[in-house]
Amino acid sequence: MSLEHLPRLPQRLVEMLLQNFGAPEWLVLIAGFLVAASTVVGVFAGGFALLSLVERKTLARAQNRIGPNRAGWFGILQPVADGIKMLTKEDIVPAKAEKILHLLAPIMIVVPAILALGVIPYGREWIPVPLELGLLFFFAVGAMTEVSIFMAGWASGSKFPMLGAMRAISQMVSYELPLMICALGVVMVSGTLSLPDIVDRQGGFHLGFIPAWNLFTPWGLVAGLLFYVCSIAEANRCPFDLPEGESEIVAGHMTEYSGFKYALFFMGEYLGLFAISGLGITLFLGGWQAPLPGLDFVPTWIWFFAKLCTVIFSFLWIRATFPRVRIDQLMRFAWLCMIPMALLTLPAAAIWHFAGRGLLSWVVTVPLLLIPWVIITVIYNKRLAPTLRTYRFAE
Amino acid sequence: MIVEIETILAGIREALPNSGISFRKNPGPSGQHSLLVDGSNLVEVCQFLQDTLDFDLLSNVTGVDWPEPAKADAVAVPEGEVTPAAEGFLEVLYHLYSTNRRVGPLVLRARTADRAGNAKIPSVVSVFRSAEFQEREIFDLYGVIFTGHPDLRRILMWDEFVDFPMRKDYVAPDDYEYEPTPHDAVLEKAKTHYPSSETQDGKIQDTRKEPVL
Amino acid sequence: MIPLLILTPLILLAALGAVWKARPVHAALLLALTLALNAILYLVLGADFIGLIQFMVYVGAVAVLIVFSLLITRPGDEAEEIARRPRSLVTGLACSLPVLAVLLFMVSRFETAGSAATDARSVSIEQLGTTLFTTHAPAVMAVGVLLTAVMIGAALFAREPGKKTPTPSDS
Amino acid sequence: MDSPSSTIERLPAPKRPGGWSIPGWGLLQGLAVTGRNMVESYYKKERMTTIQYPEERAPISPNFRNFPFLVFDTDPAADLRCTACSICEKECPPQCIYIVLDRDENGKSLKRPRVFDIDLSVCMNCGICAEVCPFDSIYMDGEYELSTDDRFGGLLFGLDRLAKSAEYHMKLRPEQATEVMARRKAEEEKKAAAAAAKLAKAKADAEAKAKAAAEVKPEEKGEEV
Amino acid sequence: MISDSSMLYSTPALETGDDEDQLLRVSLGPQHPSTHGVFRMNVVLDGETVVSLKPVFGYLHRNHEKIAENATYLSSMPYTDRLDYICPLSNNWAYAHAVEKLAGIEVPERAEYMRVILAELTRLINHTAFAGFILGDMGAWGSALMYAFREREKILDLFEDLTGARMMANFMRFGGCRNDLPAGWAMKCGKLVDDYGPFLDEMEKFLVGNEILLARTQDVGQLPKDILINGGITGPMLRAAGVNYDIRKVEPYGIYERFDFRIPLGEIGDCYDRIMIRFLEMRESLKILRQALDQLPEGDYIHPKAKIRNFKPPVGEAYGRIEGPKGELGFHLISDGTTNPYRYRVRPPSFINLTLLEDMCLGLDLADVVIILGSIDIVLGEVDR
Repeated sequence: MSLEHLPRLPQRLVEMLLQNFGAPEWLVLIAGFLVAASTVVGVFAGGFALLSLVERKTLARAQNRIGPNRAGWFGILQPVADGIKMLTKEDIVPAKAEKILHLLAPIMIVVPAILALGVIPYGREWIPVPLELGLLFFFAVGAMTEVSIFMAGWASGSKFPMLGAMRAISQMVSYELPLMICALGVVMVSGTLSLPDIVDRQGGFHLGFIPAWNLFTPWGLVAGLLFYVCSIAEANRCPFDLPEGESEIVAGHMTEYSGFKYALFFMGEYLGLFAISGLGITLFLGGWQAPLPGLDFVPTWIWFFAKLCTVIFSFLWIRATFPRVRIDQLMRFAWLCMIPMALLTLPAAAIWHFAGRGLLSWVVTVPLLLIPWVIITVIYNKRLAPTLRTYRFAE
Repeated sequence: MIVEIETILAGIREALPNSGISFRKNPGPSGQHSLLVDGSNLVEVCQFLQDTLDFDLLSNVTGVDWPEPAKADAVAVPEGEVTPAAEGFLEVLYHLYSTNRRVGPLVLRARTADRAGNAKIPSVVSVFRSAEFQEREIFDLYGVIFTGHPDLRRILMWDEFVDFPMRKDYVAPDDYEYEPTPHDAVLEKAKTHYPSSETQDGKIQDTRKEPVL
Repeated sequence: MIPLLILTPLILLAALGAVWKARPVHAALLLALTLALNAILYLVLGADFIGLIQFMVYVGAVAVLIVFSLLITRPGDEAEEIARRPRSLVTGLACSLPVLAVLLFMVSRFETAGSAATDARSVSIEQLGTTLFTTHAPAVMAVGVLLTAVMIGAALFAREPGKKTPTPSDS
Repeated sequence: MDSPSSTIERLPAPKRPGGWSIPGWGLLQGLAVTGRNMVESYYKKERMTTIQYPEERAPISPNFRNFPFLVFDTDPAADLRCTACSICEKECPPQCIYIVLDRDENGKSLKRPRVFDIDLSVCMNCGICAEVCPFDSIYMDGEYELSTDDRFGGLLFGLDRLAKSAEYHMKLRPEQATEVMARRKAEEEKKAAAAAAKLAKAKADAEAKAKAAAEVKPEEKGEEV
Repeated sequence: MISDSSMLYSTPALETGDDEDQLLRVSLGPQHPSTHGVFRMNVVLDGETVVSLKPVFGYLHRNHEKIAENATYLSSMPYTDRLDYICPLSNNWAYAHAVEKLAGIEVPERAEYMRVILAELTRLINHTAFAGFILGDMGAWGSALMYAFREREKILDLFEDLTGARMMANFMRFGGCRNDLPAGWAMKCGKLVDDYGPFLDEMEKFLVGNEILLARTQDVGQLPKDILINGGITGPMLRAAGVNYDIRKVEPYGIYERFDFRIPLGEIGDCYDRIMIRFLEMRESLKILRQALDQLPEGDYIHPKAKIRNFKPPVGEAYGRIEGPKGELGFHLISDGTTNPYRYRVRPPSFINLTLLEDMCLGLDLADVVIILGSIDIVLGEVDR
């Protein structure tokens, strides 16, 4: 019972307990699943609470302030305070709203996020649901968020949510495509759809110290970066937070919500963020694989959560810096730049895989990927680039 | 740059002979004399100033209420003998500038017939677009109706407001949502709402009896 | 068998609701619900791949597109009013009854080979992929062409002819 | 339209590798700035500007002016400098000062305010009353923790809460207070000197009168008796 | 009374019928995160593009001019702080300048230098806060705003040492300033001016090359020069379109002709040019501050015979204007010889710069409306007066 199996501990405990109390077989099975599910939800709900505090602290530090430090020791109890505030706030439903849909929308945003979390392998021993079609399940479940955002926007009955819903659906649909195409590259190279196998294939080290993660292959680097940008768009995070553009349409589809439903929207957004960055780590950063050889004594799920924290810290850093993109620029960027470049990674991955992953494959794939990026930079410079202007000075 | 007002006056008179334009001296030390334009051909004068004399920036439009005409003539002293207006009137001043010739304020004055029924002045929005909001504000606060204004609505007060607050004879209604603070002007109003405080020699007496120390 | 007994009435109810509901938005969402329940039915029957694909394609894409078009066009009350007219009920029945008849005929001729034929688990994804792109390649290509044609048609149809948004010059 | 002489000058564009504008270069520079601020806010005082108010307090500058206060030299009841001339009441822009002159029983003014109220909910601490007061009796305070729950009584400061000692004024604004005290002492000496001079003059012409009366008296004595 | 005459009609405001012709009527404000105060716009949207935009004012209207008519000249001075509450000292100077023109008062040398220093410090505050607000409107909440406010605090501390209040300065009097510079103030101000340059470089690195900002602000809200002049636009917005009109150079008031500084001019006049012109103006202000601090003479800070109480200017009128950070801020005063002005008119740059708001926003997106409003840089205290 090494530290490795710690996350599995509650589930085994309950199963052993029930078994020697002679409970029937199916009851033990269900109890085991329930406990496994509750550990995942517990960990990530705690993560959500912590992330809401860490986000406000990091943003504050980027802006030369301290961030919440009054509730609890270093602001630790701030999430608890927010939770209580959200619970006790009055839950206003606008008159013109359609009651059922207005209630259903926040629930339908949180459910897919939690379902998606169940499929990601967190450690060698800790895979809540080792599905054979893990990646497909992730995307299938992810598809439900658009419908729920539409329900939130439409059911609120007022104007800003309508605009927010329109923006949200067009953004999510147009960024789902490049997201899946980048994931296709990984599926093609590792040959399976099941996430634990993808992580296993990324084990081992090249030349002694470079880990064999997909990110350190030519096509993997490009696909990883594109996946990273698309995951920002999928999670509606800053430069692409148009649905919730608070300086233009107040709070987009969340304008008419208050109290715990509003908190549910945030939980949905943050759990979605965990899920999408978890998937990104599994596909490109080698899931729970150790970055350096000889670190086997460390339990594998530590690596997963370390990588998760770095990826999420980069999300926060970007949120502190970038302004928002306009809706037509967002769409043009998705259809004219992201999808063609994502489609390009597929042949590169294929050649890289079938040319034996050796020097030859590097020599072929690197130019295949580099040339289009150079072409894009040239086009960007010639016509698209907004020029820096010169200014006259009058005496 | 003090604008050479005589040459401009001569230019206008020669270009628009029938315009009832006259020179008005400013007694103050600022030396900004003005030209009184007859209301009817205000727009032609502005058009002429913009086209030929290149006054392209109408920087400021001010409304003034003159209940007693004598005061108006004290501030803008007419040249030679002019019969003072019979009863009060509303006046609009325009400050024109030229961005190219960098010439100082040319002040035009236009006066309405009277302060009640037909307080009308033609709107110069067709010549200077900058007057649009300022004329709406003068309509809102003084009641001067600018004929020909594209969208003459109240701009600062709410649409259902009937009176014109900036006029000298405007009395603020007592039922404003006032702020009951215990100091004299408001205590006066408080008398009708909270009859507890009494008055002494015209000033609201503080309700505390013994000398306060 | 128990999940089947629960699922099928639910699907029928949702489908009826989708047809019966006057308000277009409710109808669209109930359609999405039917498709989702359909996908769950496949999963219960063990065809994981088809179930997840059904879920992703239908709920994720088709339902969203229907709902998006509703959002853009925002049909007012006249859509509901047309749906309520008795005449539309008659035309509706007239179209659907023959389809029902054909379906019943097909189902009756299908010889039930007992429960043995339901172990779809043996078909793995590789076999599915290879058969799709080898034996049925022409069919896949045809469907691809058809879909692109539909896409271009929709794009043309959606662009309102001649509506020019005012540019700053003609303020 | 162009000005007499205009020089072309390129805006200090961010440094570009080889002049090529790489699509993401500006964004990276933005990240660098926020990153630097994030790191430096931990150790550089100049980058961490938050003052934890109740525990640490920002030092108020000597010139800081908040609501006015009345100055008395020794005893608030006796020698309050204010003589209820109500110049400040006239000059106060929002009219928030309210003075009632103290009169004794037969109506003579005692040159002392019986009631001196300042309504802090109206006062905008502009400092004009302190500027126009000829008797150095009203100055702007430096104390800003005045929150109360009662909007009327709590914010209507009477004489009891406005009057503060000259030492408080000296402590609050040292150089202003010393200059005021110096000026007042100089006036006192001048007044004392003037009084003394008047006294002396009065005594002098009293003697003169007495001497004159003395010569007059000897002849008078004759007829008087 | 006029109220019942039939002539007086108020044309019906924008009808708010709902969506018969697929147009979305949205009211942006007065409770809206990026209208810089209580300002409302009735926007009619076709999808996301603006079809019509009617601004609505008056939520912060307190009739500042009526208060001034019932009060003496001096007691209007603290109210001018509340006009454009981001730059109170340049409002004070505009009012004092107009009254000095009305009454023909000269101002001693030291007071003139103090006024130039304070006005240029106010310009720094306004343009730095502008950079923070415009990025806030674009969605980068807080970062640029906090850096801008960190520098603004240092300047406000200087104001507090000098005038007694951080913002509500009430510092200028007719004929000079209220009190003299405290000891060491000029040295502290010099130090601030020296390390303002590096801060501007950091802000420019944060702003100038940012691709998202370039994409969102270039060719947005652009109008030709003559329409801008005809619309009464003054200040940085006019110079961004290339019109060389800065009142410090056109009609040099105070002692501006002694300093050598230059006026940055743009070419296209879109939102990007307006941002950059304000940055370049800040660098010019730093030059003026450096020269003014070096040449600061000794002497009295107010004209010895300046009258504070019952100040009665001679009968007459005067229109004095200065180059405020937002544009031409003018005061038109008519005096009838008594202690109260007969007519007290403020020429508010923010209010008149909004005249062409609709022309700039037609055909653009809702997101652009927010940025164009931000680039005009309005403050509602001055718009509604």
